Amino acid sequence: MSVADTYERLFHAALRIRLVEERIIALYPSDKIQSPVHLSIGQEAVAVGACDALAARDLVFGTYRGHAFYLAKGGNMRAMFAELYGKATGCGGGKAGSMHLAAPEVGFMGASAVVASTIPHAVGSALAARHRKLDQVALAVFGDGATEQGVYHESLNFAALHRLPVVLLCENNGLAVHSPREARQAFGIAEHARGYGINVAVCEDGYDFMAVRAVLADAVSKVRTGEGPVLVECKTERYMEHVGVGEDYAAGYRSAEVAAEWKRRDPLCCEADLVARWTAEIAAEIDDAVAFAEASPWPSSDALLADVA
Amino acid sequence: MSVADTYERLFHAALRIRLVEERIIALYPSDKIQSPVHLSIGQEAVAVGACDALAARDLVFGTYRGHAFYLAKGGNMRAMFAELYGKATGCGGGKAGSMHLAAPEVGFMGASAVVASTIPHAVGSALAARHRKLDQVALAVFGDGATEQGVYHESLNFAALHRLPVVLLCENNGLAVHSPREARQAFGIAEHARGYGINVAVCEDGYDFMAVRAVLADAVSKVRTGEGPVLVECKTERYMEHVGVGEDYAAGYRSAEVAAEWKRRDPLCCEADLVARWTAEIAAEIDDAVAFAEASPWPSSDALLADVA
Amino acid sequence: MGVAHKLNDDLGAVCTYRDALHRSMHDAMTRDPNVVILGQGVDDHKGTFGSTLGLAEEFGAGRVMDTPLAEEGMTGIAVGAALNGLYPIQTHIRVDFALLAMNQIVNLAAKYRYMFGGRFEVPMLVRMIIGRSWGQGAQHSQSLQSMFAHVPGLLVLAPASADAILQTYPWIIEHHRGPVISLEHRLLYDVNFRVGAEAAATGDTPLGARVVRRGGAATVVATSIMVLEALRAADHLAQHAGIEIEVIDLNCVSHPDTRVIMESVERTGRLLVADTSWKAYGVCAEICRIVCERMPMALTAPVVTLGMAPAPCPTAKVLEDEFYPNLRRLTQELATLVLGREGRDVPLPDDASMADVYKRFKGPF
Amino acid sequence: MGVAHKLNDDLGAVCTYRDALHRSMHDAMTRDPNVVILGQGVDDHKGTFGSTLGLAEEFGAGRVMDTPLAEEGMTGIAVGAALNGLYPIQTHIRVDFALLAMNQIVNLAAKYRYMFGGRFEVPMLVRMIIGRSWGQGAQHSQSLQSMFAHVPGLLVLAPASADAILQTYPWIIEHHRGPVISLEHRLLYDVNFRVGAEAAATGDTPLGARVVRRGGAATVVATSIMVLEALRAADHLAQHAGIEIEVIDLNCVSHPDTRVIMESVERTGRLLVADTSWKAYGVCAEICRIVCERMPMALTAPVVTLGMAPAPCPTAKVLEDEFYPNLRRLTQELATLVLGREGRDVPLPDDASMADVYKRFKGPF
Ligand SMILES: Cc1ncc(C[n+]2csc(CCOP(=O)(O)OP(=O)(O)O)c2C)c(N)n1
Ligand SMILES: Cc1ncc(C[n+]2csc(CCOP(=O)(O)OP(=O)(O)O)c2C)c(N)n1
Ligand SMILES: [Mg+2]
Ligand SMILES: [Mg+2]
Repeated sequence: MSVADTYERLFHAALRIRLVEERIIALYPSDKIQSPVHLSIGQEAVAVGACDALAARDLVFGTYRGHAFYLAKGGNMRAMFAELYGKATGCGGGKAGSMHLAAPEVGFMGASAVVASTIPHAVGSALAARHRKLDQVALAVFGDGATEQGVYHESLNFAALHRLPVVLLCENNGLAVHSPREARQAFGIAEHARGYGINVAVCEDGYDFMAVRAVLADAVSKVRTGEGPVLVECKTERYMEHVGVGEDYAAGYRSAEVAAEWKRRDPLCCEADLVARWTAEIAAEIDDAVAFAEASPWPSSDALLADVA
Repeated sequence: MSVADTYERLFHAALRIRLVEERIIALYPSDKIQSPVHLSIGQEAVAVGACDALAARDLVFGTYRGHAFYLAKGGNMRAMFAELYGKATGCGGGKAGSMHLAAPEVGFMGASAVVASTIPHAVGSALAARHRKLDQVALAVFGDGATEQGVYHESLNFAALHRLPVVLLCENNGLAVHSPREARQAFGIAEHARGYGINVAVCEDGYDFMAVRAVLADAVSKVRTGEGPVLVECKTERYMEHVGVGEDYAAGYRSAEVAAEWKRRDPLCCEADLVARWTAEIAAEIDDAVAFAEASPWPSSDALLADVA
Repeated sequence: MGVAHKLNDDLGAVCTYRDALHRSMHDAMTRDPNVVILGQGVDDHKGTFGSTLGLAEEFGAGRVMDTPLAEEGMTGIAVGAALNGLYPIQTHIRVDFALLAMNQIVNLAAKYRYMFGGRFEVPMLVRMIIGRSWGQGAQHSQSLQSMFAHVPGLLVLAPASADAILQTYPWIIEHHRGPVISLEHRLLYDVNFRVGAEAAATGDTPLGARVVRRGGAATVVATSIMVLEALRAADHLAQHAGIEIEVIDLNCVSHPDTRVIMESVERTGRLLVADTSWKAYGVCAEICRIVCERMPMALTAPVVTLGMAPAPCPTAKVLEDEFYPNLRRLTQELATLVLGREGRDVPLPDDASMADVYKRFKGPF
Repeated sequence: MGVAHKLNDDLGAVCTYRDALHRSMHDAMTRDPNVVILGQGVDDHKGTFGSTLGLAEEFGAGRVMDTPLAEEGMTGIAVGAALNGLYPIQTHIRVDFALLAMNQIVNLAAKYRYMFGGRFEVPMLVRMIIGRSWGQGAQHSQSLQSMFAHVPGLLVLAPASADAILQTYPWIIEHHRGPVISLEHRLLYDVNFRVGAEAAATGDTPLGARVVRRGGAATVVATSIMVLEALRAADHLAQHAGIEIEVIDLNCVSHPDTRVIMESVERTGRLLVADTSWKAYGVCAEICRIVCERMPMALTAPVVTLGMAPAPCPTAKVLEDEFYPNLRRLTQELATLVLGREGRDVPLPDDASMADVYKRFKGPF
């Protein structure tokens, strides 16, 4: 496949995520989505580039900011909207909501709302993959804030010690809720990971899915051939507020200029022609998914006590 | 004070600790000490060198392997033996036992039997010292195994971020219970700490209290003048089994040769004349402390529910 | 004393739970320069749901410190700070995250004083917010008071009103020399309370239970937001069935006020326990233990217990509505407890959603 | 079925709790190549108090893995491994250290299945050893079953005998698709039991309670090592006072067998609960809830509860002896429960220290 084809495929995937989240913004005031949403708008390229570098059998372990990775890994859009609506047909039967999307059938292994808590899952899953000789890579995605948690250190150490087939992908948007990294971290994420003997790659242009894809493809191939874990740090930018569907540049905790600069380079913001080419088609898909969610039944009372233990 | 004087002072202090622990070994079969003991024999120089580099007002946060630091920081020997005997006159009134020695009056701020759990206490205490303008350094002592815990990462990050006056002192005896570092750690302790921008010093000759003292004196002075935390890694060797009073080279998890090599350089093993000079005097002090413990009353029943909350 | 005084000044004034929190934070900082607040985002423009807003500006970043994401480490740091003369107030915007700090809370903070024979003190307050509101799901809505209350050495509170906060927080920060865990309920933050209207706790400290409504037909022991529900249910039953229910706000979960509970249960013979958490090994169980060890023969009917369904919290609103015990169920259970089968005929409160009511709720105490 | 069969073969054979553990580990590893053991020192010459000895040699380091000191991380790694087809058995040589893993246990393992609408399963066994023995102190001796049992999604066991292990572990590892927490008691490891002698659990699974002694004078519900104490007390009272006590081994703490408990309590009217942990919010409280919600009127006397003193565990033996409920106190309390004041005249067991007795103890079941 040509570079141009790849570019278009990834652009389409990224645009699809953005339009889904823009639809969520539009729907949110109706209170039909009754759970907190953490939008990835601005960060789509990371999910799209990363998942494109994975094989279908590889596994992704996500976070509450999970729409982008769910879709990029191939999660069903109808099941996602139904989940946001709290419907029985949702990917979690309505029990999950936006923060706990999962699609095990395509290797999206769930998302946790406790920061950093799925990182060891990816490591453990890689341990199982090796044990079961699955030729499978696990990818943990997490934010910059997650690297402050003790379990991050524990996970890196174990993964490196046993040279497990896991990619540690940090979406570094420079913020944990409203706190800048300087208020939280004494270490550089990449340098720190090197301290474990972990291979490291940094992608400064996290808006550029092609760049992300290239870095990840290299990382995944190293991991797959048994070189041990790789940590990839992608610089990125979240355009919306931490949780919810608004913008909050006015709150003063970060700079609108930096965001504007980022947007000037973000293909989804610049390439009007490609956006125009696919918007209608994607909008129709979204319409269908939303209609599916609307038409779907609520979970039955039985569900309340089902699947507990 | 001359180097020779310092040497003798430290030798005396180290010998005192060794003789105390040898007495514990002798007493143990009598079942008068009814709690687990983790001996520091072989590691005394670290405690002695480190505490000598501290000011009296500085604070030490210890571990279950705490006899050496308790004594080196100036803890009362009678109160220690009484504590091991479970007596009311013990430093913890009999509630603490060997694993939880404390002597706040001389800045030994307690010891925990949960690995790594007092490291953040030292960091927090340094935060308080700065806040209260105390010109006081906090020292956290911990084993090599402790560096695997998540809280170690969290503590290093916070200490470095706020440039707190804390010394992080790792007694690296290469073992966690019976596990060698290679089975547990992918990182080098010193290199890893540098990843937080922490100043690091390594002392390869942990049997040599003068060397330890020199490294610590430098670290403490840097910390005191506001350069932020320093991590000191001291290589050392535990001669006895992990817990209990026996030797266990026969168990096969480590090499008796390495230990023998270490002992060949350990002043307490080589300098027969200095040992001979002070043994009787120290033995008398120990006799007195043991007699004190023997003669002391048991805690009263009231103590059971005292000081709970 | 000072507190009671102050409250009298405010008697009748309306104040939200959030305002009460903010005021107690502000007053503690003002009174003692060694009080510091440590928590994620405590200095941001949201200010811990408003409860720490503006404090960083007023008292400086050195006293109102944003922290890394490191619950275990930061709790240990707070313990260390407390050991060296500070009074740390730590915040968790969800109780759930405090599970990461269980070791420092249970193995260290709770035991430090006892373990060393009384030679150390760890005075500190850990504020944990119960995140319940729509769609918070399994990991952002738990109500874990029972786990903490099981552990000797911890004082565990579940303040149910602005008064409970204004009475207990200043007292604790000034007088209590050990670690305190307080579970604040997110849904109460916006509720208006009339200050000074609540019956004060009996006993020497403000920690005791509060009889917030008198009645002889049955005793309700409730915690946190369930106190509001119980009061609404009691009012409803008084109006529609002429039944007078006694409602006790437990307030301190770790040291339940057995005297107040037993006096009431022995009088009414009927007990309903309404807690915000799971029933098994929870407040529902503990209150049953209190009665069973003392005078189970005083009970004329089985005890009714209300708590979350025995499952993680589902996200979908329809399931969530069944997951949490609501006003209707509480009213129904109480009516049946008192009237037996005839209780089923008592008209129940209408459909207005609980959350809606809370937002407009003006507390009767 | 297979299990029952096997047990019959061994009927009457003597086996320690440790042997039962070792055998169940060995059998599980043999049966399923995806069973792995993860824990600190599982491959060393002590082998988790003997329970994993030799397994690394037999099954390889890839299946019996020593781990770093990283309880939270390793629990998360076990969860991830379980999500991807392994059956991890994780070990903690002290329950106390599992507090570091509370987030992974409570927020992740317990909720993973439910939170995603049943799309994942986390089959795993976490073995936690209650460290009680002399001088273990506040941080190495806790018995935290109640904290786990409070949380829906966890199956929590406190096996009291070799039979309990031989019956439950294989069944759980083969059939239960969720996380199991098992609290093994260190003092039981050396105790000899006659295999197959214990009454099997009633019900479809081996998880139910076991009536280990029949009697009509009072019901004792006991957990873990307190089952042995209760049996000794019951034997003593039968011999010295002609009183027949019924003893129930609770076995599964998270899903108590209410049928067996209520049947007994309704018959005897008298209940004593003996647990290894603190009473508040513990098993003592939970059993009281079970009775209170169903038939408190069946009680003819207040319930007696025995557990650790409400304090951290002190180290000194003299205090420790008062901290733990012992055979004498249990016997005394039972005698008084059944006979009232006259119970004080019943002769009590002699001074032999509990621990000594345990070491030589040959279980009656
Ligand atoms: C253990 C834990 N602590 C705190 C929180 C509250 N919280 C939710 S998201 C978040 C910030 C996380 O930042 P980062 O990891 O960089 O991810 P981002 O939101 O930027 O994608 C915080 C503090 C949480 N969910 N879990
Ligand atoms: C959190 C925790 N996990 C496990 C243990 C059991 N344990 C006690 S000491 C120890 C080894 C610690 O090794 P290290 O930190 O190097 O100290 P050393 O004993 O060598 O001085 C372990 C695993 C513990 N006490 N705490
Ligand atoms: Mg971020
Ligand atoms: Mg070591």
